[in-house]
Amino acid sequence: MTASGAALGPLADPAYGHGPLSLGDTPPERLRGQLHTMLRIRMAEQHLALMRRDGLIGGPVHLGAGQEAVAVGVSQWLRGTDRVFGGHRSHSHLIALGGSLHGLFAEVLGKDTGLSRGMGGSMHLWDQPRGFYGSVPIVAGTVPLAVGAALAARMQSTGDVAVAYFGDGAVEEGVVQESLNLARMLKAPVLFVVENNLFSSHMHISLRQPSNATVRFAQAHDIRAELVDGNDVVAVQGAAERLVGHARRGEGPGFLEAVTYRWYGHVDWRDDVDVGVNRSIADLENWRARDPIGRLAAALKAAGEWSDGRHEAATMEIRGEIDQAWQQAVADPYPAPEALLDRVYAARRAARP
Amino acid sequence: MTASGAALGPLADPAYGHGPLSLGDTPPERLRGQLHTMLRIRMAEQHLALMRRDGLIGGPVHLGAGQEAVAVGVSQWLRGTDRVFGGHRSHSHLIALGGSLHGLFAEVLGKDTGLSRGMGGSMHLWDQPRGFYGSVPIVAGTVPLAVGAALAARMQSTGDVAVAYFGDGAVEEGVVQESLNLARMLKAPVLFVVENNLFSSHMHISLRQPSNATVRFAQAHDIRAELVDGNDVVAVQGAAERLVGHARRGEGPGFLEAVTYRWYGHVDWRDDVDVGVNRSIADLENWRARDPIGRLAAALKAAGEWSDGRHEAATMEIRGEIDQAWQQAVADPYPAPEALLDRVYAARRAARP
Amino acid sequence: MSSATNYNYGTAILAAFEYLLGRYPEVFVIGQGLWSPWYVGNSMTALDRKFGVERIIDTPVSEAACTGAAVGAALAGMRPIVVHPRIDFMLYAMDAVVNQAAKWSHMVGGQAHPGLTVRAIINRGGEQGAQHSQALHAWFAHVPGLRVVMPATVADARDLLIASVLSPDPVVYIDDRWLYDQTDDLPPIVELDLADVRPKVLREGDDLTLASAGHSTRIALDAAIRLAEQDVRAEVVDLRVLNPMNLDVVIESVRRTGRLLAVDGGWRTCGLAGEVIARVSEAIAPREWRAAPKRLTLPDAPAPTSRVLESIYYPGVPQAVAIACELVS
Amino acid sequence: MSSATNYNYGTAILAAFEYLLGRYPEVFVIGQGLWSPWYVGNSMTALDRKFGVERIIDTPVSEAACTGAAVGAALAGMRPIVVHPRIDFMLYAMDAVVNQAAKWSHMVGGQAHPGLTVRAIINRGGEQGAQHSQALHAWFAHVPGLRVVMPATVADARDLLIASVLSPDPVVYIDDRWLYDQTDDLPPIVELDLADVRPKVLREGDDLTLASAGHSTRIALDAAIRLAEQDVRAEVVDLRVLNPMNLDVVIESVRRTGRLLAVDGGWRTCGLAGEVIARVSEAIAPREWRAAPKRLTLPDAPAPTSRVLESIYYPGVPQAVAIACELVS
Ligand SMILES: Cc1ncc(C[n+]2csc(CCOP(=O)(O)OP(=O)(O)O)c2C)c(N)n1
Ligand SMILES: Cc1ncc(C[n+]2csc(CCOP(=O)(O)OP(=O)(O)O)c2C)c(N)n1
Ligand SMILES: [Mg+2]
Ligand SMILES: [Mg+2]
Repeated sequence: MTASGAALGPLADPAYGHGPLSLGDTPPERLRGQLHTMLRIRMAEQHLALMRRDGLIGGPVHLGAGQEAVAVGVSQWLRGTDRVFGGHRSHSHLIALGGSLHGLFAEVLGKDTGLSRGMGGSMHLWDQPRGFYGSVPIVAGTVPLAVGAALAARMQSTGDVAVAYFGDGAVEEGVVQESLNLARMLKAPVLFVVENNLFSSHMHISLRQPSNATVRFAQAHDIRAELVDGNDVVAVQGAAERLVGHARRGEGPGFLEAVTYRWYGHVDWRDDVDVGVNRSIADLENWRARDPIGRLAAALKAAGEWSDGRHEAATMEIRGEIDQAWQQAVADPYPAPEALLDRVYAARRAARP
Repeated sequence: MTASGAALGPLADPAYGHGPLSLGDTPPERLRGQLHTMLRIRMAEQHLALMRRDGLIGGPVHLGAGQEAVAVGVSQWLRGTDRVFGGHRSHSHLIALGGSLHGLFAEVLGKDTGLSRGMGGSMHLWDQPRGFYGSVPIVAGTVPLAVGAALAARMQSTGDVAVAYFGDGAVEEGVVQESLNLARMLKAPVLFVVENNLFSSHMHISLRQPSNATVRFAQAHDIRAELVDGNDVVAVQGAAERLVGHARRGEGPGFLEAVTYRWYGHVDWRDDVDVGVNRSIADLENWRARDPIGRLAAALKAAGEWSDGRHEAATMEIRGEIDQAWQQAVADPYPAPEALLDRVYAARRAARP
Repeated sequence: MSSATNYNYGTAILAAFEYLLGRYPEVFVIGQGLWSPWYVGNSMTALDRKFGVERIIDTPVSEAACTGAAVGAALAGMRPIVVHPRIDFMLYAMDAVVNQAAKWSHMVGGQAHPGLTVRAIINRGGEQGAQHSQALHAWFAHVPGLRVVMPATVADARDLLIASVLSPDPVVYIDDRWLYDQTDDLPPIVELDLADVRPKVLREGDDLTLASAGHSTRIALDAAIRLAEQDVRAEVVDLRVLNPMNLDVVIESVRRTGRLLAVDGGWRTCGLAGEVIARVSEAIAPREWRAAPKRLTLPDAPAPTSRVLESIYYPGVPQAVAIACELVS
Repeated sequence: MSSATNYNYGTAILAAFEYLLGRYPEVFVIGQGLWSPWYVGNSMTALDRKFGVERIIDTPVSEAACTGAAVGAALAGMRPIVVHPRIDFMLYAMDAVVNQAAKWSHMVGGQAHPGLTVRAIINRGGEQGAQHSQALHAWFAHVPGLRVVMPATVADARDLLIASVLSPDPVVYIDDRWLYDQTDDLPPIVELDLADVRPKVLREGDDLTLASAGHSTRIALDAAIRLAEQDVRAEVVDLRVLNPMNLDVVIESVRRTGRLLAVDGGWRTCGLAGEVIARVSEAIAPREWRAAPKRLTLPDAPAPTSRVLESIYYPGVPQAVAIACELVS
């Protein structure tokens, strides 16, 4: 990789990687589990898209359909005491850790039973018991937080790692660069995961950066890095295993650049061909064909480890889960008015002095 | 250069470069002019050191003795309509543009006749008529300003360039990284000059960054860069000529890393062996031997282009200038009390609505 | 008159941009979302196509550098407008605004002035939550060296943007997405000197004074209408310029009414409404008050998302009416 | 009592650090200058040698990331203290303080609290100028979700730092280098709950109330002494905690004295002194005032460097005395 031009090469080519994945020696059972999780993410987001379209969701939803393999490949190596941070597009990060769809849906609906007790909606998710420390929508805002949580893990000698998920746009925020340097100097066990979907809202990366590969910053900061096809869960998990292991062993931070693409527009349910810059229908179609789920399913089928029937059954099961979770979330209560002031400070008494 | 370890190699070695410079085909007359300017900077700063020590200067002075070759080599290619920005340690940047010692001294004394009309002291210098747009002490604060001034030059089609002087510490501020990317994407004609003196106040670069070469960031941002011995005015001006030309021709920003060393402590007149971390007397002595002035003088003498007599005469002349400038500055009036409110907004009337 | 043009608040801003870009070659615009038709409502539509992407510069996600670059460009004789589609994002750019722009003139002895305009948009509601809902105008009002403009009317949206950009000083121009639908017929543009712009009485009354800025002025106006139905005559003073602040018009009004309700969509402590109360309290004698002054502000909490909490979070007309009634009772 | 120890303001802070680091393994310190003996006066001497460089972390020049890292470490159960040797430098770190730390608890439904302490030092005078002289406490007082502490006394310098670090909420602790030489004999440390700390009457009087925080409280106390020489009995109330703000003690005092002078070393507009005036004006009836309230603050200008201008820039005892005399006359 050089620092200039289209450094990602074929990885950024929409026509690349349409065939089935090469599964290598990844245990099929694990892959089936990952397929299931990816499906669960995809279907949950599709459900959110429809509900948002139909006006049943009041706040914005940033959907990551097409990017599921990244969080699923990374989360393979995470445990409940790890510390994961996300951003505005974090449904997949949460669900990949096993997050509850009911908790997510209730949150998106602003219900007291939501993961953030109805205080955050889609852009502010929290599930610390599963290791999801939180996601918030200021671009790059959580990246230094993840460094700090990793530093804490090092000080606490827990062997835990932190993960910061962020995008190719977030890389342009100075605080990300500061965070890379700080993590490196503190040997913080943090994995920086760039989901490079080539866009920051309407702006293609070529309009924002001189190279489409963000991994060059890991190199500049002397951080161990890997660059993978983010729509290939086998590739993602292979790289993530090495980098999470590196961090867990106390060898310092890691940086994973996963090249991927979002199918929907920047926010909500439409694809943004009409409003984006540099995004063509042909590109979108090609990227849809590079579907991380379809490619894994095809490969598993070819290996005799998956079938249309099993796919159908998994889909039905998830469909049932989604319907039930949604209905429950819709029926759940909103936060009481006191929540507005009670949750500002740790103690109620303190909020109204 | 690789991104890790002591990437600067010999350039950061205090024992390196003690001999006379190699002058190449640089015209001797120009070199004599540069020697004179370096001497003028050195002696002005030594004067400030003494006056500060003796309590005649009320505010802090950040002295750059030992670093004179950087600004002098760069300024060789600048003109009065260019746009130069500095930081807390900018006496050399100003004087290298031909700045008035009286204006500087009066400013340091807080006099109305000072370059900033007594509103700024040593850390806030301004001499726009000579191209010095200003220096202020927030680390990295002026770096994006220089990008904007360069962008303006491009829009104004003047062929002017901007220069941002900053240090190896400033590189750690996220806004510098943002500025590099922005300048590159806007093709702003700006020259980033890192005076890498290996320290940010008490902290050696090895305690702050994984590599001692900051030029790796230029590479990450795909900006044309050069790395030179900052105590070699021939090397500096050679690189600066290429990079300023590149920017002036509209080919985009340039990045010059000049490795150097400051002889005084971070602030004021003491050397900081006693307060610094990782700064030994031996290192300091070695760096003093790598004196940019001494090396040039020695080379010119060896070439028969300079002599002890001329050196003595130059010193005497500058000494006289300094004494006169200082005396005048001491005698000059302070700003009137109205300056406090009159200078907040562009129009007096507006300041007190 | 026949020369009046119908605008809404958003198109009034657009008209200001078109006027400035068409007439002043030193004006350019830099910020996020400028090549997108949906970032800033209808307030910048097609500027990129009309004036070119060299003057309408969409940027990387780098608020700090973009704002700093505008400061530098202004020092070099340009008149940049930096657009922050949400004021919340500007927290990354505080050094450029507060340490650099606000202080540069003073620091260099009044010899150079960074005449940039920072357009910061208040964009809230819609369950967007705490990081996408702030109204930080009080912060900028606190900082000497900045001019702070907060237009409430369609006319001011247009004319104060022009005055901001033409001002030689750094200006923070704060518009509010909740105002974009207001419409008005406006006469042709006249260039105002921002230093002359003062608070304005938008509605006269002598029972009490409502003072506010930006969207809160809409609340005040609507509240005044409702109060009139109850025979309470409220005077509404729109502050318009928060820094440097000159409240003579408000003080004058309270001298007559003896009662003050300051309405503000920002937080309470060290906020705009408190400043209004403080200045009036300093200026008039205690016996001139017919009741102690009051304010209506946000509660002391970040913005929630859930619609039920949003509906009680933002101050509205009913609360303003209720407090006003307490004041006159 | 024999158990009292003599401190100055700086060593009182040092004692708090030693107490916290010695007793609470989850406490660590991160910031610039921590391995240097001269960055923060005598307030952190040799902590690195005593507690190790793993817990006393000197950093790159990266205020944003260091502050954000402290927020993250706090969420992960640590009790970090971030040190900003000047509050001015923190302008690079506003996102971490205001968008993240202040809002995190609320955004996640009160389920997690970033209990970090941001120690921001006001460090001015000495001809350092506009970017090295600010006092931005009013900004932080404006933001719900932060606790803001501004100790004026030697005892508070120590005990409120401890209370800040032990608070589960994000705290901005603001100390002032101009106070470091104050000395006092202090009893042994007791851990206070920051949520219980209220303004305190430091000197009683019934002619007027002086309200202030931090270094301005020294001015108020010295002014009160001078006023006493002129038979004016000033009550001095030290605010101590600016957010969440509870002014009951001040209101109570003004009810008795009928006169208020708020003294603050920050800027005027939307500043602390105005907030004090506003709250008291809202709380007491107009007829309870014996004179309109007043404030003494910085002029509306950035800090100058030249000594002649510095000497008129900062509010001091003579001005406080003069205004107080006007009030009682
Ligand atoms: C500080 C800040 N600036 C701007 C925005 C507006 N914004 C929201 S998402 C986004 C794009 C981010 O792109 P990227 O990081 O690549 O993430 P992606 O949307 O592609 O997942 C922007 C600019 C914001 N939320 N915060
Ligand atoms: C934003 C900010 N943070 C910290 C400081 C304190 N400070 C002043 S100079 C300096 C060191 C800068 O080092 P470098 O950029 O290498 O410049 P040098 O002093 O070596 O010339 C620091 C940390 C500051 N002035 N501004
Ligand atoms: Mg992206
Ligand atoms: Mg340095």
